[in-house]
Amino acid sequence: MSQRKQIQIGTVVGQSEVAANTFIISIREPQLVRQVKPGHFVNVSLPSRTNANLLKRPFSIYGTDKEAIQILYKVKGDVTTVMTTLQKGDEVELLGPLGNTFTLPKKKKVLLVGGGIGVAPLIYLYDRLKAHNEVKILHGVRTRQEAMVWANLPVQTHVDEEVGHYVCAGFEKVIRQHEAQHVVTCGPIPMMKEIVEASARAGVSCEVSLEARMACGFGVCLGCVIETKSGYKKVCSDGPVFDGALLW
Amino acid sequence: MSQRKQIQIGTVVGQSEVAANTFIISIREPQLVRQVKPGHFVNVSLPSRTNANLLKRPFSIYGTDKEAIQILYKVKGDVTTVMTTLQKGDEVELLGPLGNTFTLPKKKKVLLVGGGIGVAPLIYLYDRLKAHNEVKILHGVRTRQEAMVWANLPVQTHVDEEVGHYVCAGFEKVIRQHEAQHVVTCGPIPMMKEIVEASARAGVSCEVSLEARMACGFGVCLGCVIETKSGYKKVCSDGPVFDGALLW
Amino acid sequence: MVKTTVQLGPLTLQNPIVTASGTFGYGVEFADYLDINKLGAITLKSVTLNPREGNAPPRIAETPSGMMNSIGLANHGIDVLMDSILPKLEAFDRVKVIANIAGHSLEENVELAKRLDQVDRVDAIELNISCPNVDAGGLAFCQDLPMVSRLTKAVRKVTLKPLIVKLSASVPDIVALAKTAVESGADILSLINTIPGMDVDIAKKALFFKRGSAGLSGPAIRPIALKAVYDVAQSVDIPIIGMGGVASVEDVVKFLLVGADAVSVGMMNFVRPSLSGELVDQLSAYLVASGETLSTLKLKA
Amino acid sequence: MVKTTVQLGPLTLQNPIVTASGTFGYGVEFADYLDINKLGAITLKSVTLNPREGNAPPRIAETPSGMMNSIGLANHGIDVLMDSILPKLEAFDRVKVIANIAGHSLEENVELAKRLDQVDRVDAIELNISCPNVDAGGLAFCQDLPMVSRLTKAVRKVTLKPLIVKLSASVPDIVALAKTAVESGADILSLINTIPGMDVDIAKKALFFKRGSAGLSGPAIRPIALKAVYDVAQSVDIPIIGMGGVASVEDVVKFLLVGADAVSVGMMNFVRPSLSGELVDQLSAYLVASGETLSTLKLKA
Ligand SMILES: Cc1cc2nc3c(=O)[nH]c(=O)nc-3n(C[C@H](O)[C@H](O)[C@H](O)COP(=O)(O)OP(=O)(O)OC[C@H]3O[C@@H](n4cnc5c(N)ncnc54)[C@H](O)[C@@H]3O)c2cc1C
Ligand SMILES: Cc1cc2nc3c(=O)[nH]c(=O)nc-3n(C[C@H](O)[C@H](O)[C@H](O)COP(=O)(O)OP(=O)(O)OC[C@H]3O[C@@H](n4cnc5c(N)ncnc54)[C@H](O)[C@@H]3O)c2cc1C
Ligand SMILES: Cc1cc2nc3c(=O)[nH]c(=O)nc-3n(C[C@H](O)[C@H](O)[C@H](O)COP(=O)(O)O)c2cc1C
Ligand SMILES: Cc1cc2nc3c(=O)[nH]c(=O)nc-3n(C[C@H](O)[C@H](O)[C@H](O)COP(=O)(O)O)c2cc1C
Ligand code: FES
Ligand code: FES
Repeated sequence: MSQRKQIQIGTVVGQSEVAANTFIISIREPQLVRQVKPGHFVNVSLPSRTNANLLKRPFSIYGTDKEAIQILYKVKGDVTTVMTTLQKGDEVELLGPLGNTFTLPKKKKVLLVGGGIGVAPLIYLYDRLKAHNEVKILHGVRTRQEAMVWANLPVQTHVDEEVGHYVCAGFEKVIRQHEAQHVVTCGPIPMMKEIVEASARAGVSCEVSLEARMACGFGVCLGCVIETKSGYKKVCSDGPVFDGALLW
Repeated sequence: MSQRKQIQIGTVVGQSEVAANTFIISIREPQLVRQVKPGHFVNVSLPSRTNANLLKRPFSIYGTDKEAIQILYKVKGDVTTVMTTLQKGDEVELLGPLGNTFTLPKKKKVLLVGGGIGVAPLIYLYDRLKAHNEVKILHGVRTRQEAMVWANLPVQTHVDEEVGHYVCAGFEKVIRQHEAQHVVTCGPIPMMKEIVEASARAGVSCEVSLEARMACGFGVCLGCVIETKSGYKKVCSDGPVFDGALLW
Repeated sequence: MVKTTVQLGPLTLQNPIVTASGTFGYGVEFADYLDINKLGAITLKSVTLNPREGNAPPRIAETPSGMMNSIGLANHGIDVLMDSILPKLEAFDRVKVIANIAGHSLEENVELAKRLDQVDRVDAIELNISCPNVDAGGLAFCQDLPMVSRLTKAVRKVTLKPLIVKLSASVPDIVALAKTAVESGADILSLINTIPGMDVDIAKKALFFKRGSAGLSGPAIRPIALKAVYDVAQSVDIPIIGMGGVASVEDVVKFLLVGADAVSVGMMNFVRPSLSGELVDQLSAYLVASGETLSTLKLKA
Repeated sequence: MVKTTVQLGPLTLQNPIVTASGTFGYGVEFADYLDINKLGAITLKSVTLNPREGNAPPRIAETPSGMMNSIGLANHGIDVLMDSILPKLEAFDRVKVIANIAGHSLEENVELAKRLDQVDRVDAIELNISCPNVDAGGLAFCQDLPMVSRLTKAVRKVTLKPLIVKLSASVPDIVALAKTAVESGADILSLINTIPGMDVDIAKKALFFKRGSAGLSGPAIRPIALKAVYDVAQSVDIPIIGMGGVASVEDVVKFLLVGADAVSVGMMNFVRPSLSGELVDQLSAYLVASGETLSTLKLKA
């Protein structure tokens, strides 16, 4: 019988707080490292911690090194709160890689736009695009405390205290200014909608990465659907990456 | 307003495996240390660990030092399994001291008889009796792997592979042999019953420490009752220490 | 300070946090853990005319995010309650005291209500027709609407104190049950009582509880309780004390939003004895932070 | 090797481990996580005559030790099932395939059963009369005994395949419901479906699910499911597939002890996709270690 995919047990290698309530956790799981591509997510649970929260939690891949994956996460509720207490050596249950992946263009000017924690998958995407493309990253955050320090990355951070989330008013201008040929965005829905519509007006392709509440993460529960122009689609297996034009 | 009793947050100071599936955990909680007496138990829960197991778990005090209490515990199920993963610095929720306490005789020959993990409260009792009494401890275990090493303690260990638990056949003889004037026992019910009845025949007083499933631990849920000669009694607040003669 | 007073028909509470019958003893046992005088109301353990030993152990089982109990209304009887327990509560002048009665017959309940009607320290009477752990009365009452009607009317007749009828969700039609209680004279409804469930002792190859079934409570049943309160609130006009798995201030707000006027804390009193007091403060803080008041905490149309 | 074959009336399973409808897709999606051919049976997602989009999101909420869903029987319709999905299952020759039908009317169910009766790869038909997440049919069927009778008889008439009727515990009287299904021709009963519950979105001051209520499942409801299976097993003579919160081999044994002949795994398939396969092995190991057989796993009298 052939080797079957298993639930992986990863081991925490390290964790640090990088902004207000925002952490990077590094989890050793060599097999997963070999399989992941930008856009993929993993479904995480914490054995021996929160056993009343049964459902796994989806997180994008933020980065990889030789043997470990990194997740950039923000504390939201039960599981992410407990996640911050994980220490080196603790075990984490991982299901993945899950979902589809970002398009990987070549020789293009690419603009990546992350809102808040939505920047996570874009950093990993940047890593795989930078060799063959000219890539810029815009990161919108609500407050100064949420801003992150980006070493060696072409990130422009926008702090938008007033509006409540990073809305790219006049984003068409931004596209033209950067002469972008391809846009990728992940963040709050209103922001992504704005960017998809601006990209359409500017005539450039735009991919988005969506979130939804999930039970299974691999397409069987039908719980994570979002409405698209061609009916409900499953974020976990039809996405999380969608062509913006399909959505708005 | 006067100071009210609170749920205490203790901090794990250390933990070690002392026999098969048997651990001693040391938890720093100075206020509790000042209050506990032999026979008392504490109701324990593990915040940030098992949150589907809502009910606290009762454990006897096994010992104390200046600032910490010690618990000797055996892995039985959900919570004790997770308890073994606690590390130095982890927090533990403690409610206590709960329950009544052992009688503390003076100038007597005292025999303490523990079956399996039931030895835990007896070691603490020994500690408080030894200055003013002549005390011996018998410890019955099922298998050699469960036997513990008792440094500087007058413990006789009996290994009883066959019977399945330590039954003191002919315990009356043991009482006479030790010239015991007071007996205290904690362990499996059949063992305790045997010992209580033998003590009665030998005409010496006998106290037992009982276990029961508990919800509250302080007398309000009425969940932990056991049948006695004068009706149901609450193990948590009428006990856990009972005069053997009340039971059998 | 935000206003937290709630009016439950004839009963005024200083805030909507209540403790549930059977999970808070007689209040005084919790005095070490919180200032019980800051609560809206406490509900006493169910009382019967004669002392009851209750069911044979085991009486408690843990379940995922909940527990089951088969206490069987163990209590000291009405005399002890009136002579020895209620006087201890005189010291607490702000918290309201709800006496919960669980007679096995109509006559017993009437007698209990009559007796309690005489006691000043009792601010309201809760008629428990929904206990799943007894052979006579209890949940069986709840499943017999004409009986609910007779029972409520009979108790109503002998007391002028606010009358609460406590409902189970484990009935053919909780809305019909609620309406019957209202039409028969209840001032307030409280719901839900525990849900009948079972556990099995594998080693003994036997049902875990001697009576077979026992009552399930705690966070596990919260979604079922929220629905029950919502369904009842949509169809009756009297105040509701909602309960079932309340563990946090968010849970309190959820019950208020689906239509409860006050919210009762049950098994979580065992897990965190100080919880009900903390919820009083946290609810005030929530109202301040969110800019809501108790009367704006309604579902948007 | 211990014998694990079970006979569910006309249906023979190699072992009593089944997967529950709606929680195991069409089986093939789980092929990465386990050898689905080692299971007793898999139950396919409910099918309807026409494709159904299902309910508007959100469709999922987590609850303490459980989850709620409001999927609304989303599926591709019977044609796609027969033409594209069932053929993929041909490769698995040992696992039995249960097709679950959930028409909104008697006629639709009859039509579905007729179509499926023609398909060799379908080993049994499960009539879902207990889905709480649809406006027509679903749980409403379960609450109308004459309808249950007509429905079961009508479906019975058009198929010779083993007929399973899937029950809800959220009915006035599950024993009466079970008896009705048996008298009307069911070969096997399966229970329980999800329990109606609610959640609230505090920030939006709205019910969390667009339809208000949704179906609660998982370990949280296990005590309720065990009691339902026990109650039904005490009163009917046909085989029962028990389910509700199964998460471990101990849970499987508990369901078998209270009277189930096979046991179905539901939401825990999402939490641990390999679980059902592991339970097959663990059940064998349990039988060996305890010296029991499937037929001695009965409650002691
Ligand atoms: C494909 C995908 C990739 C993701 N990648 C990342 C990532 O890289 N980093 C990161 O920090 N987060 C990511 N998320 C979000 C992350 O999964 C949630 O923040 C996490 O599940 C919250 O878990 P919790 O137990 O802490 O919060 P909970 O206690 O479950 O919820 C906290 C609050 O958030 C709400 N909530 C929870 N889950 C969702 C949801 N799915 N949609 C909308 N509201 C929700 C709840 O109602 C509640 O108010 C991703 C989500 C998806 C679907
Ligand atoms: C007053 C008192 C003092 C105690 N002192 C100690 C001590 O010093 N050291 C120690 O190791 N243990 C002690 N115990 C027992 C301890 O509380 C249990 O072993 C513990 O609660 C098991 O928790 P768990 O989550 O690991 O097991 P669970 O998963 O809750 O249960 C494991 C198994 O044990 C059974 N079980 C659980 N609790 C009880 C119970 N109360 N009575 C009978 N069966 C039960 C369950 O059915 C199951 O089969 C004491 C108990 C009491 C009442
Ligand atoms: C141990 C225990 C004992 C209870 N005893 C009573 C009782 O005597 N009378 C009563 O009306 N309800 C009783 N209840 C039910 C609670 O008052 C409450 O309705 C139920 O537990 C649901 O709330 P919860 O989920 O917050 O516990 C009892 C509940 C528990 C857990
Ligand atoms: C997401 C989800 C979808 C479900 N869909 C169906 C369905 O289509 N048909 C059906 O008969 N039952 C459906 N069920 C109910 C399950 O088959 C099962 O009866 C119930 O979940 C109880 O089992 P559990 O507690 O193990 O999940 C669904 C359950 C869940 C969680
Ligand atoms: S999460 Fe289950 S289908 Fe997407
Ligand atoms: S554990 Fe609650 S009364 Fe003893």
